Formats: sequence, C-alpha cells, structure tokens
Amino acid sequence: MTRPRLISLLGSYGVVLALLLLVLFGWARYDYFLGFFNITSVLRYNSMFALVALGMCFVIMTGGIDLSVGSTAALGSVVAALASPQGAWIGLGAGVGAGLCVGLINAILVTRLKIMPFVATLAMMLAASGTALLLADNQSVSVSYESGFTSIGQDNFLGFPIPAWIAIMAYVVGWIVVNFTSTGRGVLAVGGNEDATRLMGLPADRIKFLVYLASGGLAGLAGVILASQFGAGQPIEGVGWELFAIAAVVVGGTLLTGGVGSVGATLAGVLLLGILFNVLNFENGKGWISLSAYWQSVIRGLFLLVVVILQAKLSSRGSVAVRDY
Amino acid sequence: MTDTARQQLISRPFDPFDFMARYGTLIALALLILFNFAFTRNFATMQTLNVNLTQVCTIVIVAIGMTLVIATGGIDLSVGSLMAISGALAPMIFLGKIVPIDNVALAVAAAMIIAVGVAGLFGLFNGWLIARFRIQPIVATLVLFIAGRGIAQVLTNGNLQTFRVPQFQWIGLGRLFGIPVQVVLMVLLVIAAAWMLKRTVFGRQIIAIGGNERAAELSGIAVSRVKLVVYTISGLCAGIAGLVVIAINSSSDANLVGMGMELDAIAAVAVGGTLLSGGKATIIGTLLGAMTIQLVRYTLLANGVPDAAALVVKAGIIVLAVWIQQQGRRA
Amino acid sequence: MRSELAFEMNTNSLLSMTGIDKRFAGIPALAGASFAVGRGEVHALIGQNGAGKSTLIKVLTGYYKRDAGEVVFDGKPFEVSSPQQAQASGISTIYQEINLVPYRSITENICLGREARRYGLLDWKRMHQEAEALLQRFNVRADVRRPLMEFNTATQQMVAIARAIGFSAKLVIMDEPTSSLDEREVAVLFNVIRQLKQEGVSVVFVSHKLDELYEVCDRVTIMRDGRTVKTAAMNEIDKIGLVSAMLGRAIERAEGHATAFSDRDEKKIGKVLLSAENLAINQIVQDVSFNVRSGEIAGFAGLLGAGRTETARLVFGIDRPRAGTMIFNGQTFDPHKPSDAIAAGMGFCTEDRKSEGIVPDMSVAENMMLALMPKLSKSGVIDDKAQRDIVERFIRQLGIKCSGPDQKVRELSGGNQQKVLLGRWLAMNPRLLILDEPTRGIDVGAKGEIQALIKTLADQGLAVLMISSELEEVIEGADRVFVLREGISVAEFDRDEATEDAVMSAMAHGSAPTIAEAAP
Amino acid sequence: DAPPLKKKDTYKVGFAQTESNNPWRLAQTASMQEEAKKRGWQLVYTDAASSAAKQVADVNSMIAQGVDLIFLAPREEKPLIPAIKAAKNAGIPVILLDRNVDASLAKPGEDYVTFIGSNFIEEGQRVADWLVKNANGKTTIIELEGTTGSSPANDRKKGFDDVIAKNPDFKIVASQTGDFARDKGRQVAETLLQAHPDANVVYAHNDEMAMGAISAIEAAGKVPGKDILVLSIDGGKEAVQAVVDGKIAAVVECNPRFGPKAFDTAIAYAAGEKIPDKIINPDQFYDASNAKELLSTAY
Ligand SMILES: Nc1ncnc2c1ncn2[C@@H]1O[C@H](COP(=O)(O)OP(=O)(O)OP(=O)(O)O)[C@@H](O)[C@H]1O
Ligand SMILES: Nc1ncnc2c1ncn2[C@@H]1O[C@H](COP(=O)(O)OP(=O)(O)OP(=O)(O)O)[C@@H](O)[C@H]1O
Ligand SMILES: O[C@@H]1[C@@H](O)[C@H](O)OC[C@H]1O
Ligand SMILES: [Mg+2]
Ligand SMILES: [Mg+2]
Repeated sequence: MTRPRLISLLGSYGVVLALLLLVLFGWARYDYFLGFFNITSVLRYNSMFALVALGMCFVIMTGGIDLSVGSTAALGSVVAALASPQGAWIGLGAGVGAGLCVGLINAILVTRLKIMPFVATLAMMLAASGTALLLADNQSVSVSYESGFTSIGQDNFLGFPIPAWIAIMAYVVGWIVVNFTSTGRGVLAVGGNEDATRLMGLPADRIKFLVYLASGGLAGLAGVILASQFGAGQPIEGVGWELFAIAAVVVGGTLLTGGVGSVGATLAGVLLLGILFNVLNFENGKGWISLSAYWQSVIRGLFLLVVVILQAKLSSRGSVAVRDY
Repeated sequence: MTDTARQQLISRPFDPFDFMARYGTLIALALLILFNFAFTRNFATMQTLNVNLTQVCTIVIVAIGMTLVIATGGIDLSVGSLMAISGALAPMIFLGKIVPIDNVALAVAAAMIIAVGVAGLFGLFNGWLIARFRIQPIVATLVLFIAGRGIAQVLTNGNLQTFRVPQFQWIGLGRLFGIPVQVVLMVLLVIAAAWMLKRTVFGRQIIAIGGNERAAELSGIAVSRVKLVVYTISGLCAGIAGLVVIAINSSSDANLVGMGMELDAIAAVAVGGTLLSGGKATIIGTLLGAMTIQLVRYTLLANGVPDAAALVVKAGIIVLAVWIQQQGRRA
Repeated sequence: MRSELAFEMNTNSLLSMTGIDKRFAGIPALAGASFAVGRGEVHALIGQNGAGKSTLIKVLTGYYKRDAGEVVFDGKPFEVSSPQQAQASGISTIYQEINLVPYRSITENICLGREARRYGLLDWKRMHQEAEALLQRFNVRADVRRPLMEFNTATQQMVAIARAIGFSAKLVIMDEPTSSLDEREVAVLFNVIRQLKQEGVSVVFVSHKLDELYEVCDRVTIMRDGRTVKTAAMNEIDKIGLVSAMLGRAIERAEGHATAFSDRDEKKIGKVLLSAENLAINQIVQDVSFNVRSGEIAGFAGLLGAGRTETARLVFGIDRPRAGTMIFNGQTFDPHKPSDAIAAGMGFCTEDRKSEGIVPDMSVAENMMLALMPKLSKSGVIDDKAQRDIVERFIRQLGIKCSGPDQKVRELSGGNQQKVLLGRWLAMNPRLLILDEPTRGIDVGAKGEIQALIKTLADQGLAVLMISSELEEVIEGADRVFVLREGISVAEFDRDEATEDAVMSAMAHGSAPTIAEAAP
Repeated sequence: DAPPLKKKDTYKVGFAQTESNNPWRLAQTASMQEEAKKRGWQLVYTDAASSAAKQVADVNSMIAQGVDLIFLAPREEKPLIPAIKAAKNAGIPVILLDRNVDASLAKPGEDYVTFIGSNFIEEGQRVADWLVKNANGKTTIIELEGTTGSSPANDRKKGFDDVIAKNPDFKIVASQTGDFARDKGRQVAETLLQAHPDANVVYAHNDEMAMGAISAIEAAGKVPGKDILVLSIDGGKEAVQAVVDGKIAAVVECNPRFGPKAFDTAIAYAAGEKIPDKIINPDQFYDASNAKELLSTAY
C-alpha cells in the first residue's frame, strides 16, 4: 500500500483508531470497564444516539442538517408511551409514525417550500417539542408495563440488548442503502453538487425528501427505545441530541457540506463520543476530577478538539476517500 | 448615454415576489405590531417599547457577529458559552477576586476590557481552528460550545456571583439621553457593522469568501486572516452581550448566561434574510429579524399562550418569515 | 395556421420548438425563438455570448419553465418539468458548465441514473467496466474509481460526454463540449458524433469554434438576442455568412489570420520579467523552465494534462513547488499565496471560471473589482465612484452583455462571465498577466476583441503568459511558444519558428534536450 | 427487600446528580462532597446534565464500578425506575434525595431504601396559604413557573394553584415559564407586568426567578413588597436577605444541604436500623416576622 493511500485510509478510519485507543485506555485504567454489565449498558443507552446519528448522517450527506432529531425523539417517546397500552407493536408503530410525521414536515419545508434546512429543522425542533409537551401535559407519560412494550428497550436477545440489535440492523440497512442502491448514491450526489445532480436527471428533491423522512423515522424509533427503556415518554428529553449526532457524524469523517460520508464511521463516532461519557464516569470513581463536575465539559471539549484536529490533519494529506468496490 | 445606463432605465415591472423578498421581514414585523395594537393589552406604551428594546439588545449584539460569520459561509455555536466566560470573568475582576483593585472606575474598566478581550481571543481560537486546520465551522465552534461553558463554570466553580456595582451596571441599567445604554450600544454596533459590510474592503471580502472561497483566495484576499477577524468579532460581540446580561441581572451565573443564545442569534439572522450558506448578508435585516422574534415572544407571553403551544406558534412564524423571504429569490 | 406548421414539422423532424419565450425577472432571454432538429442530424447552434443558446437548451430539458411556446419531440407535444423527465424521454444533455459531482468517482458520474444492478443491488464491477469501456471510446484511460475532482478539466469534460452518450438517447445535446478540449480530443469526439449519427441519433452541437462546425454538422441555426435568425445547411453558408448572421451586420474580415493577433511590433519587447528554472511539484510538473519578457506574449502549448495549468499555479503561489527557482523583476520570487503574486504585480485568469473565478451572487461590478478593491480604497473604505468608472469602462471595452454593473454575475451567460473575469485582472494593471484559456467559450466577435486587447496591453509593456489549447491562438498570438509535455518543458520556439507542424510534433513527441544534456 | 449494606469503616458511594445549572443544585452537590470528604468515603459523582436518560446511564456506570450504595437525586418520577431496579438487581441499595419516584412503580424499603427530601406540592401550598392569609387585598397573581415539564415546576404549580382555586377572590392572570433562571424570569416578568398592569402578586417557583422578577418590578417603576408582593421557594441566603429588605414577602425553604442526613441514613441502614419510608426535611418558612433572626442560618 502506498503512503498517500494509507494516509487517506487513516483519514477515513481515524475515528476507528481513536475509538480503539479510548477503549484500550479504559480497559487498562479501570476495573470492570470491559465488564459485561458495562458494555451492555453502554450499548443499550447509546443505541438511541446511534439511530439519530444514522438519520443525521444521511441528511448531512445531502448537504443538509436536521436540528429537530432530539425533540422528535422526545415526541416519539411520548406518542409511543401513550399508545403502549394497545400493545408493544402499536406503541412502536406510533412512535415511529410520529417521527415520520415530523420528518415529513421537514421534507416538505426543505424540498417544497425551499426553506434552508437549518431553519426548517430549527423550527421543527421547537414545534415537535411543543407538541410533545402538549400531548404529555407537561409531564412524563408512563408506559404500559403489561403490554410487553418495555421489552423493546429493556430486554436482551441472544444475551445482547434489543436496542443494540435494532441499531445494528439499522446501520446494516443504511450501509447497504448508501453503497448498493441508486438512491444511496443519489444521496451522495445531491450533497456533492445538487445542481449538477438535477441536470444529470436525478430526482434530487425526492432524494432529499426521503432523507428527511428517514431521519424523522429513525428519531421516532429512538424515541420508542427511550420510552421503553426508561418506562416513560419524556417530552423534555432529547435536548442537545442533535449536536451529539452532528459531532458523531463529523468525527466520522462525513463532510458537512455533503457529498462524502460513511455510515460505518458514523457508528464509530457515536461509540467514541458515547464511551467518552462512560470513561468520564469511571474516571470520577478514581476521585481525580470529581471535585468539579465542570471539568467534565472542559475535558469533553478538549477531546473533541483533539479528535477533530487529528481528523483534519489526516484527511488534508490524503485526498477524500472514495470507496471502490 | 451608455448602453448599460440605458438598459438600467428600462424599468422592471413591479414584481410582488421581489418586493416581498426585499421587505419581507419588515412586513412581518409590521403585521405583528398591528396585531398587538389590536389584541394585546397595554401595548401602545413607552414601557412596552422599552421592555422590548432592552430585551432584544443581547440577541442583536450577538447576531451582528453571527451575521458576519454566516456571511463567510460559517457558523458560530460558541457564542452562548463565550457570553458565559465574559460574564464570569468581569465580576471576578471588578469584585477584586483575582487582584484587588482599589479604584472602582479602574476595576470596572479593566473588567470590561479583559472580559470582552478574552471572549475575543476565544473567538480568534475558533477562527484559528477553521482557517488553519480547515475544520468545519459547526464542529470547530462546537468545541467551545461544550468546553467554553465548562471553563466559565470552572472559573467560578459554578457559583453565582452577585454584585451591586453601579459603575459597571451602567451598561445594563443606565440611560443616555433617556435611552437605555444597551440600546444605544446596540444601535451603534448595528450602524458600524452595516456600514462596514457595505462600504469597506473588509466587508466586501467577507461576502466574497462566503460566495466563492477559492475565487476569493485567487483574487488575493487573505481568506484565513478575514476568517480569523470575523470569528474574533463574533467572540467580541458575545463578550459584550455577556456583560450586558449580567449587568441587568446584578448577578452572573456561569451555568446559564447565554444559554441557547446561538440558536436565537442564528434564527434572527435567518429571519432577517441572510442566507445561511453565505455570500450574502444584511445587518439591518438581522436587526429586524431579531425584533420580529422578540415581538413574537412578547406577543405570546402577553396574551397568555401556554409555553408548549407558544413553541409551536414560534416555529410557524419562523418558517413563515423565512418562506416570505425566499419567495423573491426563487422567481 | 400555426398548428399546420407544427404538424408539418412533426413529420420530418425529431424536435421542433416554436415561439419560445423565457424571461428572467422580466428581462427576455428568449423571445419567440424556434428551433428544429431532424432525425439523425447533427445540428449546430451558434450565436454570440448571451444570445440565448444555453437558455434554449435548458428550456427544452425542463430545467427552466418556458413562458410561452410549443415543443414537439418525436411526434408528440413535449412537456417536461425536469431534466430527469427529459432524459427519460430520450434527450441526453451535456451542459455548458461541466455539471458533475466532483467528490464522486468517474464511474458514478457516468452511471448515476442508470446504474447496473444485481439482485436489486448495485453491481459495481459491471459499472466500472461500463465506465471504462465508454471512456475508451474517447481514448481516455483513467482509474474510474477515483473521485472526479482529481482529474483535469478535459478529462472531466470527457466524462460528461461519456455520460451523455451512455444513455441510449434519441437526441444528444452538447453545449460547448469542445471549449476545454485540445485538437486531438476534439477529433475523437467528432468520431463519436459521427458514430451517433450513423446509429440514427440526432446531435445538437453548440460551439464558438466555427471551423469545427464544418467538420461534423449538417445544418446550423443561428441565434441573436433571444431569437433564431437563420437556419441553413452547413455547406450552403460560409464563415463570413455565419458571423454576419450572428452579429447582425455585414462584416469584412482580414483573411489569412484566424485570430486578431495581427503582427506584433517586436521592438517593444523589453527585459526578462519572469524566469523560472526547473520547476517541479509532482508528476504533473516535473521540470519546467521558461521566461517571459515585459511587453511579450509567451505561450504555453501542450496536450491535455501536459502541466501548463499546474505550472501557472506554481507561478501564482497557489501551490508551492518542490524544486526550482523563479526570478521576478530581478529578484528571487517565492510566493506563498496568491496575494504575494498579486502584490508583486501578477494577475491570473484561471481556466475554471465557475469554481475558481466568479463569485456568483456578487454583482458584475463587485466581481470585477475583487482584486483591485484594496487599491481603490481610502483606509479600507471603498471608493465607489472610482470603481464605477472603471467597471463601466471595462463593460464597454469588453462588450459585456449585462443589464448593468449591478447585475449578478450568475445571471450572465458563460462567455460574459469570462469577460468579467478578464476585466478583473486587466483592471489591476498588472506587470505580468497569466491567462489560462482566456478565450474559452467566447464568441468570435468578442474573441477578436479580447485578443486585440491582449495585444494592445502587451504593446504597452505588459508581460503575458498565455495558455491556450487552441493551437492557432498560441501560434499567432505568442512571441515565443514553450511546449510542455508530461510535465516537462520540451521545446521553445520563436515567433517565426513556431509553425503548426513544429509545435504539434513537440507537443506529441518532444523530449527534453536541455535536460538530457544537463543530466550527469 | 432493598439490598442490604455491609458494615464497613469506609464506603465507595455514588451520587447521581441531575444537573448543575443552578445555585440550588450546586449547594446540594457541595454538601454531598463535603460530607464524603469529612467521613473519608469515596464518592463517585455524576452529572446527568438535565437528562433523565443520561442519569440512568450514570447509575449504570456506578453499578458497573461496583459502588456500595447510590444516592440518587432523580430528575423525574418515572424514567428513573429502571435505574433503581438495575441497582436492586445488582444488590446495591439506593437512597433517593430531594425528588421522589413514582410510588406505583417502585416502593421504599423494597426497591430503594428511602426518600429524603421535601414535598414540592406542599411547598406550593404553603406559599398559597400564606398569601391567602396575608394578601391585604393583593389578589391578582402572576406565576413564574420552573422549567416546563420538570417535577418541581409541575408540583409547585399544582400545590399553589389548587389552594388558589379554592379562594375565589384570588386570580392567577398569567402563568408562564421562567425556566428556573434569573434572566429568563426577569424577561418574562417584564412582559407579564406590562400586559397585566393590575397584577400585584408574583409567585416564582424558585429564588432565581424571584430575584429576576424584582428587577423587572423595579424597572417598571414599581416597588416590590409594596406595590407587588413577591413570593418564592428555596430560601437561599440572597432571597432571605430580600425578605429582610422587604422585597420578597415570603419564601418557603427547600434546603439543599442533604449531605449529613443522607450519610447518616446510610450508616443507620448498614447498622440494620429501621429506616422510615420517607424522611421529610423540616423546611423553614421565612417572612418579615422571622427573616432577620434566621438570616444567618439560611443556606
Ligand atoms: N438565471 C438567469 N437569470 C437572469 N438572466 C439570465 C439567467 N440565465 C441567463 N440569463 C440571461 O439570458 C441571456 C442568455 O443567456 P445564455 O446563457 O442562454 O447565453 P448563451 O447564448 O448560452 O451565451 P454563451 O455563449 O456565453 O454561453 C443572457 O443575457 C443572460 O444574461
Ligand atoms: N491526480 C490529480 N490530482 C489532483 N488534481 C489533478 C490531478 N491531475 C491533474 N489535476 C489537476 O488538473 C488540472 C490540469 O492539470 P495540468 O496542468 O496538467 O493540465 P493542462 O496542461 O493545463 O491541460 P488542460 O488545462 O488543457 O487540461 C490542474 O489544475 C491539476 O491540479
Ligand atoms: O428550586 C430547585 C430547582 O432550582 C432545582 O432545579 O430543583 C430543585 C428545586 O428545589
Ligand atoms: Mg451558453
Ligand atoms: Mg489547463
């Protein structure tokens, strides 16, 4: 392998490297870090972010952005909780449906009314949150414990948390869509040069439409897991999820300007940032930084800084990585 | 008469879409004011004007910097955190927590200059990440969005600082010719920025970079330097806004000062008609945009719309305002 | 009456457009234009910059919605609202500005929209093969898995053409496909056009290089000010006829010269202003030496990818050389960034006007003043009056067709955008001007004006480094011609030595005699 | 039954805080940390940054680290249940601080040891009761709510509004969120005072918003305490000082200093003592009659 090729590979997989290093660090420094309990609970919790980040990744690949994912998840959780007494599947469908509704409005605002994605989804972030609060009457909504709805978030399948299975499946589908379907290639093309894509005769608007819809649906699904994992629909949850997702996507090497992106690296980005929180909690147990909780944000910021600079240095030397199959 | 001059004389027919795009924000604002005259109790008073103007000040000041940043094709998520840093630092200095300064005037001056200066430096840091490492602005500024508030909290150990220092609080509570000082400050900054953007080389360079960065670079524009300056200005604006907020409240809470400001400021810029993709900017638009958002907030509160419903209404109005703007551009 | 006419056209033509109107913000770009293309015909569409050629095409493909008029395609009324539908109906288009997706691979750029599938999923292997095979028709060999942006303009243009051909279309539209191709590639393209014709496919061909038209086109339609003014069989109209129809007035033109670089006064050439020795950066530029004197036009000739553009970038400080030295105006010259070169008195008009030239949302005036602005300001404040004067002067001098200095540059036709960029650098009054394909996409009338202008400026002492893929432009325009081949400067010709044959053979086979000698 | 706690000289305990964005929370955290230090216990501290979901993840990471006991200040009543259950399954006892969890889903003495804290509904009631008695004709009320959807906001509203509803003389003319924050509280108060010039009572769900409201009242040219009665909850030093100065009429204490009682309870539990299901803090009530003398004891 030639040097530039290696560097460009590192550029796109730098995040994987960082992830490995962080895990290694945690394993060496803390007892029980790689214990079964910790691994499964980290995965169970972060599966919500993984789903939201997957949707975000698609949106960003088209050159857009979706700020509404957090409140959409909150809305999804409320709707799912309200519907959960009717049965697990109905709760699931209702939550995803609520997300799809928000996604649909985003899609219409962006592709039909031509409103900038940042503004359109910012507005929907407010609207979804307001709707969630209205539906929930400003309070958390209990889910039904009888209907089996809580299994979705709390149970295991083959010893592995169900939410993690759901996230993995979503990523496999996402990966196939990006790499092996024309819609997926269209997503990248639209982000790379929307005007050209249109002139090339691709249905740019339909692609963007689908992407916002998918992002909404995935956020709704994350909401279902939120409701089911914690036993309540939570109208005020989801604050800042959009930034977490954006950070994960970008740390994964996806360009915010669109046109280049990787589903797999996004997952690595989610795990990287998610595990960082976990590491910070373990570090607190050591008593070094627990004196002031505020150091946590400083450390998180610094960590992001290091990863992002590393990314930038690696990818500026190799050229943009395009996958060849 | 030259050929081009003649062509200019051929008047274009009245185009309602163009008109909407040009005056969309103004129309929205006028409609809101009319609505309030009709439905909101006690609206037509000086005090209402006063309340709205003083409340909109900080958003406008931050949004000025944000407009410039957005004009270059960037974005600055760190403004709220920078407000917190400046808001945390200033009282530490004038209350003599760092080094005791006997002369109050001196202490206040030092506090203001250092606090705003530090915010500017952090802005410069944002610019450095973006210009030097070509990190995408949203992520580069996300770093300080997260860490910046942490820094402010670490500085104060998260504690609330309360104070009564009239010399300092003048910028939040004082009046100049009967007008609140912060309003005067806001107006001055708006005029300066609008003039700069329209009439100076630097302003033109900002727009060029947002419009086509490579072309700008090849035309000899020092793209990196312009970006550094623009993010620094954004930091300075945030720093000033931070001081205004704590001055009004007689207290500084690193945990909350500037919370959510980035989205308010960006919304003001967008509603004001500046394209978020860069290459275009209007400071007056931003002022009108911020006022629209402020007035929406006032209207909903004054008429007792429940908070949850207010969120939905606010969303609708933002979309509507931006949609009106967009109409002209598409034709 | 009208419908009768339409019916008549239906029977013998593939496409007929009648009475087409299109206005932008009230200003007409097309006013009652009509256009008809027969089956299996290669039809030229020509006209001055801004005549409405590209607009007509975009109206046809549904990119713009027409304000009035009728279109009949393949015997049926044709109503499409998007290029996608046009493509599905059998119209395949290569737009004027290369419209591809730079981050994506060549394969994707060629296959997007008609991907090969296996078990419902994309079959990459087959797609790569297809892309390679298509490019092979154009003698282009490239790693089709690499992102398009890694390739030069000419290759990108070929990819765009390959893409359009790859769709089995009834009509292929090419809006100035040859402006970034050299003669060898043009010849290949023409072969392909002839093949298409044999297969019964019609081709619409837009070009400002009138000589080319005679090689492949059957008929020609000439546009002026948004109208179609003439349609004729290619063999019934001569060049003068074409030009006078385009310009709308009779012209008499000095024969013998293809360009407006009439004899230059060599006495006005001064001392060496810029000399570069053994510049190298990577495979694209390996060893380039040349010099330019004040008042001299030095030309760079070479095949596509010979390293001319890349050399110019080194001179202008956009990229930094790995080896080699430059002396400018008697001093060592080592620019780190374009502003260094500009400060030293250079200007660079790039070949890629869309991504490196215009700031689309800025006005004509702002675009033109972009580089000069700092000089025309008092302590950072722009001197509007002074700028306006200059801008208006250049709009007049270059004949830029725009509604005024405040019109957005994005609204100008391609050729007029190019003129604005030329204005940007001419306004700087530089000592050395690097022109990379200065007349690309510029109509014959304006081309002559621009060439004459370059000459006048050189006469006044300006040093010009001109890169052009139009051989005659280099040969007639340059006082000296440097030939680059595969990143190496292989030959230098004085004006009288620079015959077409000599230059061409150096471009194709030249080796580096100086290098060979210098090597130990 | 709730998992037992072994008797040891020193413990490794977790404290899962909800958020750190207001002085009240800071005081609570400080109190817990001080107490741990004093007793030489190791404290694993986490901050859920206002997210119930993150708080569950935080508790899980404490379980993973094998702490002996968890102090949990649950952000909300329902979503923290899985955390309590997970701790129970792992054999780690949990003591709830300041906010309770849904009694129908988890039981004291069974799923967790006990709840130590105040009763938010009661706090709202106490404020309202005081107002009904001492209104002196001031009956037009503006209510500044806490963060929308948070349990102290919901409960303090419920407690107060229910009492007011039973007294038809009184009227709440506006009730909007001030997000528990001073700046937001001030801005909202400015607007509401403008829209309701007849209002003469401001009830704020916490001290911070009350302080903001005082600025707003003064900016509107009115005198807090005279023209408008300000009522608040929390009872921090600044607020009690305001009572002394006559700017706040009355404030219910909601003491954040949980440290000593929380740790004592843990020791008692390890010793096998019977712990009551609820340990309600004896919260002060400050008004003009007692504020001056109690000022020094305010937190
Ligand atoms: N989007 C637009 N907005 C406003 N005016 C436009 C727009 N597109 C084209 N025009 C105007 O329409 C006219 C025709 O432009 P068009 O691009 O069709 O010319 P053209 O014949 O292709 O010229 P060239 O040879 O330079 O490419 C020009 O005057 C141009 O300024
Ligand atoms: N492998 C590559 N990676 C990135 N850019 C490339 C690569 N190959 C060529 N280019 C770019 O393509 C452009 C053309 O290169 P070059 O200077 O070799 O062509 P040229 O001689 O000017 O020919 P022409 O302009 O006619 O295509 C340059 O801007 C160069 O940067
Ligand atoms: O007033 C307090 C509020 O500020 C905090 O967030 O939760 C507990 C409350 O008592
Ligand atoms: Mg054209
Ligand atoms: Mg070139």
